[in-house]
Amino acid sequence: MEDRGSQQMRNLLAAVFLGIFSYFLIHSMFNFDIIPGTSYIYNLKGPLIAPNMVTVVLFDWRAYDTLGEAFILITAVFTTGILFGRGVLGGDVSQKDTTPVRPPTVVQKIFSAPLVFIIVALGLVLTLGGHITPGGGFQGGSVIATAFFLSVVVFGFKHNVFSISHHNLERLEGIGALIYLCLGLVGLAVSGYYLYNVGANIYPLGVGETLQELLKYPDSTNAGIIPYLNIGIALKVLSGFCTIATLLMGAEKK
Amino acid sequence: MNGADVQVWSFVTAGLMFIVGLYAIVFMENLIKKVIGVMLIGDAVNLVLITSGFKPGGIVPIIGEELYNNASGLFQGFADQAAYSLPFALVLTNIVIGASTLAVLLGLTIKLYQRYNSLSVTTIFKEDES
Amino acid sequence: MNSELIPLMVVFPLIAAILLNLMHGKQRAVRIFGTVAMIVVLAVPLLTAYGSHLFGAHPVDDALPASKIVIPEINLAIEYSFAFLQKALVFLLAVIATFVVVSHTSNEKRVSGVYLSMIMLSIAAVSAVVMVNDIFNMFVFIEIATISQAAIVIAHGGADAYKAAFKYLVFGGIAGGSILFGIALLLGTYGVLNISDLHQAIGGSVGDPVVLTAVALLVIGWLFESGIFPFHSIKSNLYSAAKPDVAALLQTETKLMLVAIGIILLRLFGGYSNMTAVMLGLSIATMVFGAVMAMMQTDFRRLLAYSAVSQAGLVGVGISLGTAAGIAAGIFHAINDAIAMSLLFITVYFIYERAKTSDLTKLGGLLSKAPRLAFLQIIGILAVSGIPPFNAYQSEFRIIESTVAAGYPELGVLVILGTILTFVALMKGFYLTFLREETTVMALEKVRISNALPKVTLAALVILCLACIGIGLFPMPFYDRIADVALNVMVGW
Amino acid sequence: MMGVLEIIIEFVLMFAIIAGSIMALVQKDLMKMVVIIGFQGLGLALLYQRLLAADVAITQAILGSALIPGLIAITVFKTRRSEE
Repeated sequence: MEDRGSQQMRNLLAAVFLGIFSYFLIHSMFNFDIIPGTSYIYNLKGPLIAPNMVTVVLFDWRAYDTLGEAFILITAVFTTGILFGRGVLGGDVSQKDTTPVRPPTVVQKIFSAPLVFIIVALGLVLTLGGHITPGGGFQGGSVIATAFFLSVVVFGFKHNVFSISHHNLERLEGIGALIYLCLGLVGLAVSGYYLYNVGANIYPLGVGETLQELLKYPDSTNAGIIPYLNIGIALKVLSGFCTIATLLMGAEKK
Repeated sequence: MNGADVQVWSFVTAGLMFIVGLYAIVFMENLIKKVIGVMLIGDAVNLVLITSGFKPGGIVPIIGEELYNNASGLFQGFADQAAYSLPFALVLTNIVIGASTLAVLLGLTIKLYQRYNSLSVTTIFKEDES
Repeated sequence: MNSELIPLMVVFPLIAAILLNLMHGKQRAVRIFGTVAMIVVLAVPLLTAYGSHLFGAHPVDDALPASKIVIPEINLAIEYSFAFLQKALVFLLAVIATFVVVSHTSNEKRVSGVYLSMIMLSIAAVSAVVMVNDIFNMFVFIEIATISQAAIVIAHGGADAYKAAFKYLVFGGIAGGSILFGIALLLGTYGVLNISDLHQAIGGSVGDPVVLTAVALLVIGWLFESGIFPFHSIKSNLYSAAKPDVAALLQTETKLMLVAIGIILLRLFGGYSNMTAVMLGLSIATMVFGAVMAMMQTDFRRLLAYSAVSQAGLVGVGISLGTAAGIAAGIFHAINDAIAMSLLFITVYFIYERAKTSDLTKLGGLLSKAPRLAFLQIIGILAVSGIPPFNAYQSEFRIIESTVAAGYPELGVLVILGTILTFVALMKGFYLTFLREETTVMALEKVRISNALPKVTLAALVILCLACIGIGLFPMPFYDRIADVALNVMVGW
Repeated sequence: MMGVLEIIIEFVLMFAIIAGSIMALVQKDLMKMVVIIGFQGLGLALLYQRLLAADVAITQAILGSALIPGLIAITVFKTRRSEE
């Protein structure tokens, strides 16, 4: 009885605090004035690198934030893995695959396989053209992950269109992250700054001509290493979401 | 009514969403709804950032051929028209962060359900209310 | 002044994390690579020159027309700065992490590559938060730290771990959302993300309602990351659900985050006295609550967890006093207390590994079986409780001194009271484990606790003990340099 | 300048987002909740598009209306469908 009383008391207190907090939050939202600040300078100089400003900010001006964000996804994937038994202390616990395997109906077969291919093609376009049109590594990767989702739902994990194993998904993720990390290290090695955009070389920092040509994406824009970083991110996002989805699907239902 | 009004009310929408999310986390009984509350908080913050990058009457921050060719040196004309790109980039980062947290929380929900056969907070967190 | 090795302190652990995960399952490879990686992690902060690093080589720019920005020059790149304080904190983290990694690779029969890679990720994240000079980058790495800490606890398994991790992540969601909301408000109002630039733009005047809301939101984030009052039970649940050796790492990380984010808050809004008052009040509450809760526990791990939270409150008191002496004393106490608390957690880890329990009603009579362990633990208890000649005495004394100097002598009394409560709680644990007669449960289960500690654990304990005594006897060379840093934090307001 | 119709679209979207999040939270049937969350995510994506953030709108459209509801749906499927 006393327990319920204290519970109600706590809820009341929480409600009062929430009310006061909401008042101040909404009040400040009405008074919020914006000044452009750094964004203005990014817009002023960004077109020197590539046409899509958001991609330029993500992969050049603030590429290091994007690295951190990639690692959040990796951390989440590892954590979900640990949750379902991979790498817990005292040896791995393997899970039975309990996904119900239903043979797909004819309609599903006819419609889903081409749809999967179209979605994958869209993902590739979004990834590779990320620095010119809206899109980029995240978008492309998650579009392809959606296609994977669809094919797993229709055909089951064993017989899905991609026919890729857990182990290879993991490797793919590692490769995506290592592409990003190592391109950053190249910048550190030749110019002394981590994640320097070696291919574009907008602050001439003693980068050799050959290296610059090598790392420059063959394209009329001056994007440098941005498309390669996009590809790395796409691989990582794709395999990250696929791994999480398969892990959650593989959980036992009680 | 004009574009500036849209901006103000969009901020208010974001503030309301933040509060709805907080309410869900504090008062909802079901674990999955608490997780949804976390997601709503993330979305609310995204909306704040997007709206603070919005420029009434501006253009999408992708430079077209005409503006590119007309510029000499720096891209003054483009920068005066374009929406602000930095908050948009931050939002892209936050969306993936939100999705990752959500995935881990959903996994934990499944695990806790397997253990307690319930999604109710009072059942699961009964003994460590101290 | 570009210092090239700074990014390696974050990037190398990240690379190691990826590789360790790929190696998972190959026992020998994981053991060897884990050890080698820890040596590199230990060496990099020692080899790095002081300075700052601009990611992507983007310089400072002044091309903005005055209507677009409130300050004349802005930093375009993400900036990391590295000086004595950062070096001390990163190295301390590396040392504690080395003990955890080596005790895992040498004591466990089956090593887990994923587990080690999570430890690497959390080292990288916390090192980044310590060095960062950019407020959005701070947010990103805080999120990595939150998820990876939850993962380390989940790896321990069991319903308690899952519940603690769930709570931690849900409240971490609120805290992360608040921090980013605050960042969004600051970015909209001032247009910059670099902390030095923001400091210059805010310029000591916090009057705008929008900025006040931003302050409140960022303080909520700080409270969560450092386990101060409304969130104290979440952190202590997390520590007690983890294995005790990892709990040593987790509490070190918490204290470093407390110091790092606290200093950032002070640099941004230090002139705003209501903020420091709130921080101070909540820190005091945490210290007293934590100590009282520790007294009431019947499990040694939970007891230590609440003591660690209480000590974090004490560090918070020093930081949020807002005077140069207070900040210096707070940072110094964070370092000392991380060392002494880790010593205690590692002794409890040993008891827990052998007895398979840390329940104080079951333990007993270990003094005759493990006298060396008892001796090491009593040193840890004396050090944590601030008894001379150990290290925490030096810093607690300075915290009390600075509360008096700041004009709150009654706070000094509360600090002393909290310290006494902590001492009593820890001595209760020590008495029940070592001094009283062997309980029937222990006798029945025939627990074999021999005097032979594993070499690695013993070495770790001895090194930590020596550090406690060494800093306790010769604090000045260390403290003076921290005091310089604290003076720099104060510049400008 | 924007026309009146376009501004009305934006206000309708904002209202729909708030209403959607509240409706999702009061549903007893969790599967219905998932569907509403998906539509709310799509509404957010459209609002982002109206606020000139094309890149973010694409991401939100994919994650908010396909991947995240998918993950929540899996969780609901693995646990229980109705709230107790």
